[in-house]
Parts: sequence; C-alpha cells; structure tokens
Amino acid sequence: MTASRTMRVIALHVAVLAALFLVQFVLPDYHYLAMTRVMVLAIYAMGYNMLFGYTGLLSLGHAMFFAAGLYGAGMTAYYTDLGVPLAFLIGICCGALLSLIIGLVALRTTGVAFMIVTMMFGQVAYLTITYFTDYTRGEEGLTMPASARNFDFLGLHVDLTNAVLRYNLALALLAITLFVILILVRGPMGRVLIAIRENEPRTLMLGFDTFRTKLGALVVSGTISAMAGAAYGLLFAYIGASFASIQYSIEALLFTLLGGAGTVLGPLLGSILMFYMIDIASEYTAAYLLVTGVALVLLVLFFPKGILGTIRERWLPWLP
Amino acid sequence: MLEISDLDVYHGSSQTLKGMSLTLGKGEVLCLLGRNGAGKTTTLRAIMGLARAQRGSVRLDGAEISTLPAHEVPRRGIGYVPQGRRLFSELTVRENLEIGLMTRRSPRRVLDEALALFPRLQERLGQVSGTLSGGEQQMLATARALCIDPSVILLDEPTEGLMPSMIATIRDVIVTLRDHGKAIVLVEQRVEAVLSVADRVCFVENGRAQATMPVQDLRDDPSLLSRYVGVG
Amino acid sequence: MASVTLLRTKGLSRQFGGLKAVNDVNFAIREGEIRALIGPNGAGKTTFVSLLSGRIAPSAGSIEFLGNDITARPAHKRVRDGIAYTFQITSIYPMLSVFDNVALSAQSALQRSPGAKPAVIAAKAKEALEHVGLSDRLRDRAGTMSYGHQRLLEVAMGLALEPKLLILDEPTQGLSDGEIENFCRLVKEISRSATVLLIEHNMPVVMKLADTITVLNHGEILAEGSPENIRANAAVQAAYLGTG
Amino acid sequence: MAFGPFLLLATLEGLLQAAVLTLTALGLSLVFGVMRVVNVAHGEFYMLGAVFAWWVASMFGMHPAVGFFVALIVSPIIVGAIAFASERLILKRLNYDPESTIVATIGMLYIIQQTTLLTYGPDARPVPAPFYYRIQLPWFGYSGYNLFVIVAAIVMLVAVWFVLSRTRLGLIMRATQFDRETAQAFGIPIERVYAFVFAAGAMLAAIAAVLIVPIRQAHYLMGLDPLLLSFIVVILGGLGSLRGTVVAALLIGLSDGIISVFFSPTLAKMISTLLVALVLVFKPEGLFGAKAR
Amino acid sequence: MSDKTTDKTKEPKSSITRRSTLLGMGAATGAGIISSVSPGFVRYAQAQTSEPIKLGFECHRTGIGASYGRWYERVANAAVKIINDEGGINGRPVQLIVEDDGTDPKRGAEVVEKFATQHKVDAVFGTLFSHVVVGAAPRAGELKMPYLVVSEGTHVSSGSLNRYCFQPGITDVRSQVTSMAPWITKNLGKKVTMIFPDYAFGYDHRDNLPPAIKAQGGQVVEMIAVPPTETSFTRYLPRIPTDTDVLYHIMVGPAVLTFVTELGQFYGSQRPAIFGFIDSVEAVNLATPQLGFLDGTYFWEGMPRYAQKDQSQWDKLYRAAVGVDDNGASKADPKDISTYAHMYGVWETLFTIKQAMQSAGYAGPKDKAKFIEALEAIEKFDEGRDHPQGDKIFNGKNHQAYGHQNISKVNGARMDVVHRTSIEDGMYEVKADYTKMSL
Repeated sequence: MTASRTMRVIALHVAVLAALFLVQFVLPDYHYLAMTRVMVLAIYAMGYNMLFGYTGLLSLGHAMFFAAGLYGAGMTAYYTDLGVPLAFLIGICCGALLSLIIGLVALRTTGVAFMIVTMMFGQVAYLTITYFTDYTRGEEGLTMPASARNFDFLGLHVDLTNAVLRYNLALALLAITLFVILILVRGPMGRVLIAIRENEPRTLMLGFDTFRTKLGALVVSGTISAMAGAAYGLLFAYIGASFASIQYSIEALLFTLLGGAGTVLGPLLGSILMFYMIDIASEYTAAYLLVTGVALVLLVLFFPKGILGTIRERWLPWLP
Repeated sequence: MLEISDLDVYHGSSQTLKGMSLTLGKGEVLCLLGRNGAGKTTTLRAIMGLARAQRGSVRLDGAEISTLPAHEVPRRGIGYVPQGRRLFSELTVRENLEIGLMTRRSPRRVLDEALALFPRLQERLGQVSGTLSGGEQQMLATARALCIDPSVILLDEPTEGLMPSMIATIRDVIVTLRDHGKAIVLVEQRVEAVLSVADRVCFVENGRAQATMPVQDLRDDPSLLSRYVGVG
Repeated sequence: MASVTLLRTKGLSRQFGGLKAVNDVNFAIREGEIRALIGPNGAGKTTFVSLLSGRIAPSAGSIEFLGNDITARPAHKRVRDGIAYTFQITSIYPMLSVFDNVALSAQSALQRSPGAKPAVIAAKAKEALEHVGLSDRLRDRAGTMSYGHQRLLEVAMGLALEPKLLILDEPTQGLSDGEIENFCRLVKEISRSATVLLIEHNMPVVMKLADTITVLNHGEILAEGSPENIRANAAVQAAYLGTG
Repeated sequence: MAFGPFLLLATLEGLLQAAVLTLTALGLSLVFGVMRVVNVAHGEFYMLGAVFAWWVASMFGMHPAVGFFVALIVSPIIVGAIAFASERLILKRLNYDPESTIVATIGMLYIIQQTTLLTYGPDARPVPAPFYYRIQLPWFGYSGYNLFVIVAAIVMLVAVWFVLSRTRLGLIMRATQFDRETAQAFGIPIERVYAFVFAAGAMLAAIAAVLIVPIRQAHYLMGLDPLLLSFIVVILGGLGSLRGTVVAALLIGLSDGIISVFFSPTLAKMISTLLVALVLVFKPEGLFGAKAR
Repeated sequence: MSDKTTDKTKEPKSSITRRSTLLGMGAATGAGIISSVSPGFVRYAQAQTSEPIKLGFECHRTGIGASYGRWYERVANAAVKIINDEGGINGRPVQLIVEDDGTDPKRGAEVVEKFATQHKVDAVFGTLFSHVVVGAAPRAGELKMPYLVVSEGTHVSSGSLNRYCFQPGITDVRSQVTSMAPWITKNLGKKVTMIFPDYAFGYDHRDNLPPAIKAQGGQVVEMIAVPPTETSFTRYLPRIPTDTDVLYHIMVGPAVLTFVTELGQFYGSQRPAIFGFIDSVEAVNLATPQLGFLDGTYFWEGMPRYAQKDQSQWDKLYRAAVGVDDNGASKADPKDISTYAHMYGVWETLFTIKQAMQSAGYAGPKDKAKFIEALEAIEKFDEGRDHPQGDKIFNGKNHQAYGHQNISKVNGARMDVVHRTSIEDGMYEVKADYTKMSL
C-alpha cells in the first residue's frame, strides 16, 4: 500500500516536471520568460510553504530571506571576482545564517506575535538595505555586470543571457527543491512538522524537541527562499530593495494560500496562477494589486485550504 | 418554570451532553451533583446559550430559549454566576454591578436589594473587583447576577475555594433568595452544603440526568451518594 | 514485585502568584506498581503531574528519575527518558489518521536508536493500536472517532512511546461503563511492562486498579496507602466528600 | 541652529507626530484589545480618512474652514461605515480567528488601497488648512495649524477616555474586552459591540488623517507608514492599554524627531523597529502595559 | 506539424544556444497549438505583421511617479497623433502600447520583457525615475530592445548602461548643474546648502553640484539627504547652517508640497536665497496659499511652465497639442497642473525615434541595429515643432542630448525666466562610449 502510494507520488511529480520541461518548446516568447520567472518565484513560495504550510508558522517577513539570497549572491557577483557559482552558494549561506538567527529569536513567540515579529524583522532587513545605500544602491538597486552574465563552470561556458539556459536552470533548481521538500515532508521530519502544526503541546509531550524542529523548519524554509533569491538575482541580473518589502513577503503567503498550504505542489500552482492573474489584470487596470487583495480575502473566507488542499481533502488523500 | 429536555451538546467532536433533561419549578432549589466532566457546567452553559445545543429544547415559562442569541437569554430573566466567578476583574465593584443592571434596565431598587444582601460590597463599590478577597468576589458575582432581577438563578460551584465562614454566608444567601421566590439551579461538590438548601438533587453522569430525587431521600440514605457519584 | 524506586520527588513545590498549588511534596513511586493519585478539585493533582512531566517548572524541590536528577530537564527529554503523559483533555491530532497519530509516538520512541526504518515505526505503531483494539481503524481520521475511541488512541500513543512511567490523567472521564471495563483490563496489561501513575475520580476504577493510593489536598499529601486504608481514612473522607 | 531652539523645534514636531500617532494607534489598540484582532488594514482607514477629507473639502468651495470642519465630521463617518461593513462581511465570518483575520485584513489593505487608486487616482492632493497662521519665533517659524492639531488630538483623547471610562458604552466595551463570554451572559450583544469597535477604531484613524491632511497630502499609499508606527506604539505600550499607547506614542514621537537629527532617519527607524521586535519577543506585555492576564 | 514538433524537441538538447533559430518556428506553431486549444491565449499569440510600428511606453501610472506618468502619457499620445496624422513612420502608423511599471524597478524590468517578448515592440521609451531605469535597462540590453528614457539621470550619459539605452529628449543632471552653477554663485551666493532625496536621482545632484559650485569659487557647506519615503521634513531644516547663502533643493514624489510648505513655515520671510529644481513643485499649483513664501525664489525649468513674453511659436503649438494652457495647467481643468518642465522630453524623444527610423529606413525588428546606429549618428537637433524646448547637441557616443536650461523666478503665482543657459555652459568631457559595445 505504502509502496504504491510512493510510486504514485513520484510519478505525479516527475510528470509535473516533465510537463514543465516540455512546455518550453511551445511557449511563446513572453510566456517562456514569464515561466522562468514564475519557477524561481515558486521555489521561494515552496520554501515559504515549509514553514507556513507544514509547520503552521505564518511568517510575514519571508522576503528578508529571499533578499538575503538575492543580495548575498548579487553583491558578491557585483563587487568580487569570486564567480557566479560561488556567489550563488554565498547567497544561500546568507539565507541559512539569517534564518538561523531570526529563528533563534522569533521562535520564542507563537501565533500572532510570531507574525508581527517576523514582519518587523522583515522591515528591519528592508531598512538595512536602504540604509547601506552606498553599497546596495537602495531602491534603485544594482545591475549585474557583464562578468556575472558569462562565466565558465567546470569547463562549460555558461551564458546567463541565454533564455533557454535560464529556463532550464530554473527548472533544474525547481526540480531539486521539489524533491528535497518531498523527501523531507514524507520522511520523519515532515511528520513531526505536521504534528507541530496540528498540536504543538502534544508533540512536545511525545518527546520531540519542538523548538529545534521548528528552528530546523525555519532554516530549511529560509534557505530555500534564499536560494530562490540568489537564483533570481543572478538569472535576471538585477537586485533591488523592493524585493525585501513587506509586499514581497505577502506574495509568498498568497501563492501558498492559493495553491494550497501544506501541499508540495501547491506553491508552484499558486505562483503560476497568481502571476497570470496579476499579469492579465494589469492589462486592464493600473490597480492590478486589487487582484491580490480580493484573492486573499476570498481564499481565507471560502477556500482556506487552497486549490490542492481542497482537492486532497475531497478526492486525492494521497497527495503529499 | 424552566424545562430542559433531551439536550445534546458537542464540544468539538466529543459529546458533553447526551439527552440531558431537567425541570425546575418556581421557587425551587435544584442541585446538580456529579463528578468532574459529567456535564453539570455544560448544562448551565447550554441554558445560557453559551454552549449551543444540537438537539433538544430549553423552555422558560413555556417559551423556547435555546434558539435565542446568547445575549438575549439573560434578558429573559436568567441570572448566571459562572464557575470561577468570572468577574470583570479590572472593573470596579460598581461597574460590575452596573453591567448587571444594564441587562434588563433594572430599576435602582434591585441594586439596593442586592447590596442589602451583601453589605460588605456596599463599602467597596469603588474598589477594583480583582483585588477583592475570594469570598467578596463570590458575593459580587452573585450580586451581579441578582442585578438583572432574575426569576431563575444558575449558580456554578459558588463555594469553591472559600473558607468555611464564607461558605455559610453563601448558603444563607441562597436560602434568602429561595425565600424571595427565585428558582435556583445549583452546581455543588460539597454534599453537606447541598443537603441544607436544596429541594431536589439531580445526579448527573455522562452527559445526562441519571436520577433526580427529593433531597430528603439523600438525607435518609447517604449510600445513594456513593452509588451515583462513585465516591467511597 | 521489585521495589526499585522509579521516581522520587523531594520538597517539590510550585506557586502561582500567592497560591501554593503544590507544596513541599515528597513522593516516590516503585517500579511496576499502579499508583492512583486522587484528591478534590483544585488539590493540585494536575499541577503535580505537570511538574513530573516537565510541562511546568517547579518553584522549589527536586525530581529524581531512575536515580538521576531530572528537575531541570526539558519535557521532551523526559519523554525520551521514559516518562509519558496522556492529557486530561483528549489531546490527539484530529486531522491526522489514527495510524499517523501513533506512528508519531513510535517515531519518538525510536529517536533513542536513530536511523530507524519507516517499517519499524509502522510495526510498532500497529502493535500499540492492536493493544488498545483500534487496529481496524488505521486510516480513519482521528478526529472523526467517538470520544471513547479517542481516549483509547491517546493511551495507544502513550504505549507506543514505550514508557517506563505512564501518567494517565483522568483517563476514564467521559467513557461509558463498558468502555471503562475494557480500559481497566488495558491498564492491568500495561502495568506488566510499565509503571502507571493514574489520576482518577472514578473511585471504583481506583479501588480496582491501584496498588497504592496517594491523596492530595491543598497541594500537600494528605494520605498514602492501600485502597483499604484510604477508604477507611477519616481525613480523606472529610477532604474528599466534604462531610467532615 | 543652537541647541535650545533646536530642541524646541524637535519637541514641537515630536508632539505633532505623537498627537496623530496616538489617535491612530489608539484605534488599532482598541480593536486589538476588545476583539483580539490585529487589523493590518488600519493604515488604509487612515488613508481613506484623508482621501474623503479631500473629497469633502473640494466639494465645499467656499472658505477652507467650512470644508475642513465638514470633512472632520463626514469623513470619519464614511470610513466608519466602510469598516463596519467589512467587519460584518469578512471578520465576523472568520469568527475572529487571530491568524485568519490577519490574512483577511492584509487582503482588505490591498482592496481599499487599490480601489482608491482606481477612483481617486495616484496623485497626492492637498487639502487647504482651515486657517493659515504662522507663529514667528526668534529662531524659526512654526505653523499655528500644527498647534491646533496637537490641541485637537488632546481633546479627542480626552473624549475617548471619557467614553471608555465614564459611559455605559465604554463599560460595555471594557466588559467585552475582559471576558467575552461572561459579557454575553449579561446580555451584551458582543457581535454588535465588535462591529461598533471595529468601526470606531477606523474612525479614530480617519480623524487623525483629517487633522493631518492639511499638513501632508492625501495619497493612496500614505497608509503604510502610520500602520507600522502604530504597530510599534501599540506593542511598546502594551496591547490594548490606553495609557500605554499614549505614553508610547509620546516616546516614539519625541524620540523620532530628536534621534533622526543626530542619526540618519533610516537608521533611527531600523533601530526602533528592531527594538520593538525584541520587546515583543522578550517582554510581550509591552514596556508600559500590565502583565498579560 | 507533429514532425516539426519532434524536430524541436531534439534540437535544444543538442544545443541550447540554437534557440534563436527555433524561436520563429516555435512561436508560430506554439501559438497555433495554444490558440486552437485555449482561446484565452489568442491575444498573446498574434503573429507579427508588417502593419504598425509598435512603441512601448513604460509608464509610471502608479506609485510615487504617478503624476509624471499621467502627463507623460498625455504627451506621448499627442505626439503619436501628430506623427500618424502626417503618415506615420516610413509609411507605417505608430501604435502606442502602454504598460504601467508602478514606479518600481522590478516591475520595470518585467515590463521591458513584456514589451520585447509579448507585444514585440520596436522600441521602448518614456521611463523617468532613475531607479526604474537602472532596473530595466539591463534587460533592455539583453533583449536587444532600444530603450529611450526621459529621466535626466546621469546613468545613460555616464556610460553605466548599455548600447541600447538613449536619452535624446532631455539633458542630464550633470550638464544641467554644470550650466547653472555659475549663475547661482554669481547671483545668489557662494555658500550653498543642498537638500536632496537619498536615492539615485538625488545622487546625481549630490555628486555633480559640489564640483560645479567649487569650480566657480563657491562651496557646498552642508548636504542633507532625505529618505525618499519621508513625509515630513521640518526636522531636517535645523541642519541648514545659518550662514547659508543659497538653499538648493530638489524633491520628488507625493510629499513635495509638504516639503515646500514646511520650508516656508520654517523660514517665513527671513530666508536665504532659494534655488530649487522644479521637481520640488512639479505638478503643484503655485497658487496654493502655503506656497506664497516661494515668491522671489528661483527654479530650474527644462521648459518654462508659464508661457513667456517671448514665447516661441513651437511652444505655442506644443501647448495646444497636449492641451495645456498658458499657466501650464490642463485646458480641461485649470487646477490640474502639468509636469511641464519635464514632459517635453517625451515629445522630443518620439520625434527623435521617427527621425532615426526614417534615416535608417527602418522596416522591422531586423533593422534594430540600423536604428541604433542612426540614433548614434545624430549630432544635433534644431529648435522647431519636433524640438519645442530648443536646439540641442546630441552625443552619439554617450547617447545623451545637451540643451539649454532655464532659470525662472517666482513672481506672485507665476514664474518668469530670468536666465537661459547656453548649450556650451553645460558641456563636460564625455568619457563614455557605447559605440564600442557590440550590437
């Protein structure tokens, strides 16, 4: 029974990735680029989902982890000659370190206090970026130099201005993230995370160190989000303070809520749908963020489980 | 005057009342006995509309009240002294009483009558209620319920955590209220306190009324107690 | 029965503001016994076991478990040491399946031997469910079961932890007579592999199960002894029945 | 500028900031205190107050004072009505669950802000002050209207205090705040109280906005700053504490003016936000509030 | 069709860089597949035709640049109308496609992508705010999309962008500042205090004003940076040294009016000479009572808001075309003040695009390189209908135009030009050379 379930789960995810691989041959130019962007954003949302969906901790400051990756990687590529691969790694490490520090402090709170504390830390991160304007160029941001667009890696020449390469790099990162999350949430750690979400005092009294588990979840979540940030900065050659704004934290929440919190594929689905909803709305009105607002209210009122969450509840109980 | 029939109440997915039925006559003191979690407090909360009944009815003088919004129930004349007193502890004694008075726009004399029962409160009207002693708090909680000029009073463990002299006071008050013609539902753990004031006792077990009898029966045969409550 | 002391408290106290919920309690429980803890409402029973399980920290005093001082040990580590606690109010994972509920416990027990295979966890979980008679409900969502079954599930979660000391806080509350019967048999069975500390109001259950009864009143130990002794103790009658 | 006059100016500015902040934060605190709802859309009610003030003022073309004082009445009423409706339509349905209401109010934030953008437009628009009077001090000049705002805020504050502590309405609100269920058992219709409180909180923000809009301008993005500052004030002052809110607003208002002259304003904001986050983690009852019950 | 599809699935595996050759086929068949399956995507999939020339206008419709965006859009429409009435460009009509960037650099970059890949425009123009330009320009370069900004910023002229970025419609800040510094030091005073926004746009002033003043024997005594999100400014004012001769201010965004008002309240009538960039009151009605104190102060204006006595026929014509009266306000609503000092740049940029496309014989995206080279070949613009602000020199190497600047004095509720700089006043040594970059 369990084995067939596992097969079904793996088959589903491989199918999704294969579909993403195959659509690149039919996507029109604009959507090709848009999907590249959406996949990176989906990684960000998937990282967010680790914390919100699986552990039940609602953070309103996740953009700081995305920004940690973005700036960690971007500033390294901009100011040093360490090379893009190393910059990417440094970006991820920045996110891991930041999430560890934030976690040690913020996880002392729960519920609403956790939401507000993370929001405040997020705001501090944003202000920090604007404060060090001399280095970060604040709101204006930095554009990656040519040296960060072309590099040699393991004897291969990589040209990041190449759209095909970018799409497939994003897809590869998405695939890695997808399977890392799949393994984590279907494994023992995932079970404990869900247990914390459902009933934290009980989980503590079952002998689990809930603080450490939550910290672990936050670090994994922050690191994945940072990876998305690092990838975003390097692939699209621009880093700027607006990526650290509260609105960006809320986007992760929105993607996750829409697709289905606590489902592996939910954030991906949510990112795609939301991106296109906003994209289409922006052709008709300058107030395209209205879509965001309406979506949030409708979701929380009528579909608190999101699309995949509802599907799982009604039809596919095996969906991870 | 108060008639409860076949009440089902769920708390989350577990059922706390399973077909609870009770009647209370005018000027009668009915005491609910039973171990923790048997459903005594839930019964009172269901009467007040604070716990929603999935099935069954609560009638006051023949009128259905279980479907009313919770804030309408006290306005029909049911005063409630909750377990643990639940005073508005940062409000003064006077303000606590005023909330009682507001409920049915009771005339001033109701307050005077209530204070006459508890002269100690009279002296402490301006004091913040959270700073009162336990006994005084119980007095206030009772007086607050009296301020709505109720015809039925629900008292949930009024003597819990009080010292003996205070228990006596509370008992005297209950007797006085009974003499004033108020109908009372009393939830008590202390059998001794019950025996002296109650007209009837009702043993509650597993969310329903197990047995109801005149208090005289219990006085005559204390072994009923161990049979129904399972102590000893 | 072996008379090794499993757990011992010395001068254990806990205050909430001015209230002494637990006051200078010296308590010991031997390995293998079934101990009942009784007392009127507000006597401090739940506070006391919360101190034992580490959910709250004592104001003074110490706790020893198997000869080690565990006073400062966090709750989750005590569980790993072998002190399992089942909640007074049913505390399961209502949205998860029955199996997952117990598998969490089994997984926790296996933390002591890391690298356990999922299959081992599953086997242990199923074994515990079998013990309480719920093995036909593996896939049910726990929250949809009857209250009685949820209590059983709670016990199964305690069992799967493979505890040395199992603390049951009012386990029969809300159970029907038939279920209580069944439950008593279960506790007897459990006591063969673990020591049981039982907080209970249902006196027939206590009398039937307990080897020793400890009576708590106003946060202090009022009496301790065999069921017969306690039944005859006038002070207990006074405190508990209010007939003094 | 010499230190003395400079301190005077900073104090005046700080008082102005504190005056507006107190009113705004009080609304947030009231809603949290009574309903346990963290209203992230609070800043948008502030913004709406300013926008409606512009709308009213531009309809009354005669003397600016007429438009202003009409706006002072009309704008909060409209904002209160909008808040009332959104409470009924959204928050009530969520049963005031703390986490869901945060998400919902974030949604409301965008809906209000973007609807304003659609209708009112993206421009910042000025509202004329009811009077223009400049007080010339030996070292610098100061707007008489600013002083009026400070006084008006104090009057409002006293009014709020009076309602809360001396009227039946205030008693009902406080009773609901302390024990929702027992309040119900004494005939208090808590749902109506909640809707009223939510509207009243929004109205306080709107009043603050009407007062400030002749100094700043009405702009659809003006809500975010007061929201963050109000959060800071409410957390420092202790959630749901009136006195704490006033003290914290004064502290933030005065210190912000002074600190940001010696340091960069961004740094000042950074440090204060960080400190507040730490206060929330390590002393959740706030610096001035009572211990949580 | 299935044959083609298998073809395509193979090729990218062997060589991902061959994508460009696939693009046409892929897009065409892809569009066919998608549009036959889902009608909603049809509008994305319009095949390229040889009909109109599409110009993408990246507009600050929302966000802090909104009041500029609205007027820029109005000017762009007016200019396009004239171009189309006169037969379009190379016989093809011009189609204007507007996308809002929210005055946000991230969105700005996305908008450029959208123009390039979805709308498939021939060129993008119109961005004002520097941080958006800096965010979007690299994407324009990588997508090989001509990107003509109207921003004043020095990012184009300093060579920090790429070959596809131009600024032909408006002079950069460095040149503006350089040309005006002599007048300021000579007429207003030598000790200058500057107040500027603490981000990109302000930095152009911060970096260029002090050397320009110094070259005239003056001195910048204090530089006060104000965060762009600031809503109240009084607290910054005490930092102005009392011995300041000239207060030089430049503010942007929704809080500009507050800034000027608070400055007025602070100083009253006893004030130093004040010289500001019109940005501080752009789109703001000077008749607002709080602004009375500005009477007698000076402003830089790219193009004078109030019709001057010696108004040129071109200014008259331009005003009429965009629907602006002699006070710089909308003809439809005298309270609606335009961003007159800047928005001519959009007009001139559009006519520059026309000029370059015509001289390049531009027929479609394949001629983009020719278009770029034609732009770079321009050396000057003559004053006229197409360039109503005045004649300009264009430097093909750093892609920047250099023109005259106006210094206006506030007289009551209007402004009169008191000095017009020569083009030479604003020339500086240009080091950047985009033509060395590959196309």
